[in-house]
Amino acid sequence: MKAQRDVWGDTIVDIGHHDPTIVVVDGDLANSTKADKFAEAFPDRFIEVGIAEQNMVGIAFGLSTAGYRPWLSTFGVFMTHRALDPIRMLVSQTEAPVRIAGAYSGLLNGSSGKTHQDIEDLAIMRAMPNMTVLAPVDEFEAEAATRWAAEHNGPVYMRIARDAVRPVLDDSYEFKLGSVVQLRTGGVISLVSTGVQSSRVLEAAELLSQAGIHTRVIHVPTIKPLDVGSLIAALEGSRIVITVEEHSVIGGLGGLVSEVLSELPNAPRVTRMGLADSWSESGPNDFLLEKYGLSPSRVAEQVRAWLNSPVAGTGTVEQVVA
Amino acid sequence: MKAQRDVWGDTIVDIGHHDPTIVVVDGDLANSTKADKFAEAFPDRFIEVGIAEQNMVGIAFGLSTAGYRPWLSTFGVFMTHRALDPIRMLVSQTEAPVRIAGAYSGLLNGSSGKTHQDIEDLAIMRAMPNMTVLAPVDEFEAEAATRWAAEHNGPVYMRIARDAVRPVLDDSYEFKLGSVVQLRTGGVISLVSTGVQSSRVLEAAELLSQAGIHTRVIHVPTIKPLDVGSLIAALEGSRIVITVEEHSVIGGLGGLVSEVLSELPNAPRVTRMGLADSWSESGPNDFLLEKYGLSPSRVAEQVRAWLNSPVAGTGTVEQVVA
Amino acid sequence: MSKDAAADVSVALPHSPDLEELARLSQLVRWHIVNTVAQSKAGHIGGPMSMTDLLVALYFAELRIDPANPLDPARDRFVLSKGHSAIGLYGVLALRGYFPVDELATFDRGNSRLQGHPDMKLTPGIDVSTGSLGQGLSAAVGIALAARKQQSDHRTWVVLGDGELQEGMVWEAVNSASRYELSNLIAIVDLNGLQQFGWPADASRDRFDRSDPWAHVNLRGVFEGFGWNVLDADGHDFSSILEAYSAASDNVVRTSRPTVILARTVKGHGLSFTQGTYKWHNGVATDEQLQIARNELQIEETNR
Amino acid sequence: MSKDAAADVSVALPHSPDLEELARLSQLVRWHIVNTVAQSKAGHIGGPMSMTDLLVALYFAELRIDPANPLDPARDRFVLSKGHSAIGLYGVLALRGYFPVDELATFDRGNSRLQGHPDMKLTPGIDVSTGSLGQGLSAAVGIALAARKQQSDHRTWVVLGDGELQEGMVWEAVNSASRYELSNLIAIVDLNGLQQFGWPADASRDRFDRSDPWAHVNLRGVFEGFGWNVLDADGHDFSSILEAYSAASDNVVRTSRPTVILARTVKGHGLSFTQGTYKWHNGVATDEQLQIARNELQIEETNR
Ligand SMILES: Cc1ncc(C[n+]2csc(CCOP(=O)(O)OP(=O)(O)O)c2C)c(N)n1
Ligand SMILES: Cc1ncc(C[n+]2csc(CCOP(=O)(O)OP(=O)(O)O)c2C)c(N)n1
Ligand SMILES: [Mg+2]
Ligand SMILES: [Mg+2]
Repeated sequence: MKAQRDVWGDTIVDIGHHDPTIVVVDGDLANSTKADKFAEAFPDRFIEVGIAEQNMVGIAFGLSTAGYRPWLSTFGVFMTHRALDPIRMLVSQTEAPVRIAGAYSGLLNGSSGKTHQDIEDLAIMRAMPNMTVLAPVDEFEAEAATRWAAEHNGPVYMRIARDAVRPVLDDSYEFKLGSVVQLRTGGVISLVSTGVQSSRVLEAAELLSQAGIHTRVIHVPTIKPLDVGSLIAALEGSRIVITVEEHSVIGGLGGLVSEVLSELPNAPRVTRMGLADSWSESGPNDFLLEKYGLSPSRVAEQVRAWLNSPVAGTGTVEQVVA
Repeated sequence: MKAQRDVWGDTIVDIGHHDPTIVVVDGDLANSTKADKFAEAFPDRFIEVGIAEQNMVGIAFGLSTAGYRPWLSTFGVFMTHRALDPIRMLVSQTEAPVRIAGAYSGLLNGSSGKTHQDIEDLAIMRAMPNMTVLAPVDEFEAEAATRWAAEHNGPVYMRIARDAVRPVLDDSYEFKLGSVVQLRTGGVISLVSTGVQSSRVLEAAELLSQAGIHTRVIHVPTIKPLDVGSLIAALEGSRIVITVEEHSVIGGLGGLVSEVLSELPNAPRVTRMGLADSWSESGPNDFLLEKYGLSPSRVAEQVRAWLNSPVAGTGTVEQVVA
Repeated sequence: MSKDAAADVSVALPHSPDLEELARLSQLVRWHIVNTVAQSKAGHIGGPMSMTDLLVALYFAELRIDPANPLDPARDRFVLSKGHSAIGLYGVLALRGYFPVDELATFDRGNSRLQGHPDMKLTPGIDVSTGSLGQGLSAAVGIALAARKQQSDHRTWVVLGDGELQEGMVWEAVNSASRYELSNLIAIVDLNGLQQFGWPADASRDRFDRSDPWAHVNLRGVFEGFGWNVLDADGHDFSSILEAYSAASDNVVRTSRPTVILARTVKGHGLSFTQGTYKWHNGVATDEQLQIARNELQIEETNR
Repeated sequence: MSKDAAADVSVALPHSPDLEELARLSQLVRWHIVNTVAQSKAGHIGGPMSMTDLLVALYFAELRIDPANPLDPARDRFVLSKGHSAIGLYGVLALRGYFPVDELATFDRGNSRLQGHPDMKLTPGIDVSTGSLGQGLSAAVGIALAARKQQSDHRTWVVLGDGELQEGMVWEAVNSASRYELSNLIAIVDLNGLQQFGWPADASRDRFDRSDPWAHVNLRGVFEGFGWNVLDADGHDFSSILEAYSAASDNVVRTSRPTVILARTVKGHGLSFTQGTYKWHNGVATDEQLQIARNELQIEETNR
């Protein structure tokens, strides 16, 4: 198991050997984001801006006008919030090839707590025109997505998790922009997830399966632009769609899936799981995943609770999906 | 017809006479936002911060810790983007009673163009925990919502349009947080809108009605916290829901309605109209409303086109709603 | 000045500063500003007019550019960080030959290449999109840094507003320019002493009809503290401006620090009814005012 | 020092500066920093330790506060703008009596009042939530402005990191404090010469094992340029610190400018293995290192 940030750090170094346009613009966090690997390998293409996220974006944009294709390295939350206005005007509006590595995405940031948790990035970044928004599931996809982004000639925001998760793909995986990845086949209930949470959701599905509830698991690595057809195809025959994300239940993956499905005739019902609309706290990863309902067992538990709830309309799983 | 910004300016002056806790923190735009009325009436409670939106939020927060309940005055886009990180940490996370007057909301900003258009504010602000997000339709609701916000003891973001629209309410209107307002009854097709666009949508419904298509018009002044029951009740019996907003079709009102309805069994289908996922341009209001599909006639036209499209499933209005 | 005369002007060569010619160009630019905004019924006046002389001097006597090849990698770059003053830049670009002077009439009209704020994707000659204040210097730092890395000796010039300097992002960039020893970066501050609203006049601190935004501050000291070369100029005196430009150009090779020119200007300079008042930050001139403008700027009736 | 001794300390009164007592308190705080982080297995070390002496002097000899009444409207306010150094502040608050010293063990553990970054909604004694760098001074400007409006004579003290000064929002606030003549605002910069990663060491510009973040800059000149009173202090010499605090307090009534104290410090100060290296910005001490810490800080075994 390898953490996505390490994968990202190693991959940009590897790309750096043959692509002279790659530069890294850091916000004084290279030893956390693992951009320090690039700094070591290519000191002349590593630009330390210090603690000034807006300026990071401005400088990256400026470099991009001269043929460079920069990666921004800092905690994602300080890009998606502190630097949002420069991202809007200098990157999204100009379509500059600036790549934002949103490190320490989601809830798990090494106990830093709510000031550092980025639980709204997907809602914010997918509202930006021209922005490609990626959330890879594991080390293999993190590498593939990094390589894809390195070639892409427009703005990219990519979630990069701090800590490793159980891999669900392998090194034969090919990243295809927009396409969803079916991690598990199953019955009429589909669990749809994104980012590293998809790995935990796959575990949740295994737990559910042991309890006789067979769910599909669909991973959405491209929040934008989503290949809607690919999602719909993967959901073919589903009656219940449960989105699960390490993100607020507002506006992120759940919002995206709701937008897509609510347009269709006879669409399956959608329920959104993730972080309730409130702030979280400091604590170890396991504690946070348990308390905030994102661990495999807690996901499984909530799925079962929902299926058995009156909200679901009936009271038993069988009836809900009937 | 009175523009919302004038209403806001006059109302905070009126409130200022009896509420000593109200202060205004300006970002060098008081003569655009109409905070200059307050500056004139209460120079000691008007704080000019200059062109420094992050600092505006910090200062407003600081004032709030001493019992003041500040309004922030600047173009909304510079709050929701430039100042998003301080809004997150100092306002949303602390629940400080800081009120953000998002002036020049949406597309119509006096020809300033895309750098000043705030077409993602609803997506962004509704993802913020603890944030109340309001988008009044006309002068009457703007006043009522301002008065409501002035009493509220937590963070508020409120859209305020630059230019007047045809009023749809009157001075007997009472703002009720969360509730939707049914502006027009009709058949199985519901047009759902927010902010000043609701006024244009009501006109669109009148045009449609002349063409024999009878639609309800439901105005959503509270994007957050939405009283879901009130929306569902207003939609009772609807088969087709078309959201129309002066905002990106991603993540805003359309996203909210999709999230709510996709959870329900036998929900009506939802189609989202608004600004396509791209940036706009400078131009007079009429030009922009026409070109970007938000004028009454263009809304009516798009609704008809959609109803008659194969996407809608059938080809004729009668079949779609059958 | 006839329309043909204006056309001639557009091919005037740089590096041949003739002070009278520059003054004549500035009058024409100011006319285009006030007239275009009046016709479009929307736009800024005061800021474009305070920087007019600075831009005319830059584009007609200093910048190493070729309007026929606006993307030449070796060109000097220019960033109008105070993007709301776009119409002033458009006037200069048109006269310099980047696009037809007639195109100014499309400003702010819809479907135009001339947006309310400069758009690098649409307008020939615009190197950086701006409009949200405080971002241009940062972009320029990136451009200047790239020039260093690519061993290109073009310079990067930036014009900032004095109100704009209140944006923290400006100071982030000021610090970076200094750390990376970007002597190829030259910032010009349009110190017109007014912004859009600002602070009420208050005796000792006034400039014109409002309090000077930087009344309490020693801007020279601040920039010097950050490690910049600081030059002063009278922003409405072409010899003073050109002297500052030439000193700044020397600094590019002579020093390892970025240079800022603090250019003292008058907001709305050049027209009796617009100058020295914050109220003409933006505004639409009446027909009567346009007539006054014609007279004061010596624009002949034949000119649009 | 026994557990009881630590308890006694928590009721030590302010305004009775005894330099040896302060030094002893600092040792205890440093122990709590390194030990708590080691137990929680997450947290910052270098920044908390460089500011320890500054905070101990402030809380035990300068601030007008009453731990029994943490919301007293007349209290001095304190803002830890460099919120990542929370554990240092928690140590001081605990010893000063805001909450039990034992509660430090809950730091970063989940369901705790002691978050990774200070949370005003949870922790007694915390006036402003921080964690995203660069925001605290702005909040303090609002607090100091409110004090002026309400004719309250409390002071507002803020501690900033030197890396943090790179955030533009800090300079926005610096400018506002000056314009509004907030002499009741006192900023202390923890000039430890290191940040989290920063720039590689580079001979003439080093401080410790990296390049000084402000190597090219005259920070005194910058603050003076912005209209502030500037004081210097040795951030690890209590008489120097107290002298600066007293001069700053005088400035509150004697001048109409805010005051900044540029406090020269050493990152990780107080422990041989943490001081002077960016690598201990954060870190978890081994058992062996904890033993060294005990010895160097003269902490008895009976102390947790
Ligand atoms: C980030 C941001 N905040 C606010 C504005 C609105 N605005 C446009 S111009 C202006 C005043 C600018 O003053 P200054 O920089 O002094 O320019 P000048 O006097 O040259 O017009 C303001 C507040 C903006 N464009 N961008
Ligand atoms: C806006 C923001 N950007 C980045 C960070 C991550 N971060 C935490 S501490 C730190 C370094 C701080 O350096 P400095 O201010 O010098 O503090 P000290 O040396 O006292 O620890 C960084 C980059 C943050 N907390 N906030
Ligand atoms: Mg100005
Ligand atoms: Mg430091």
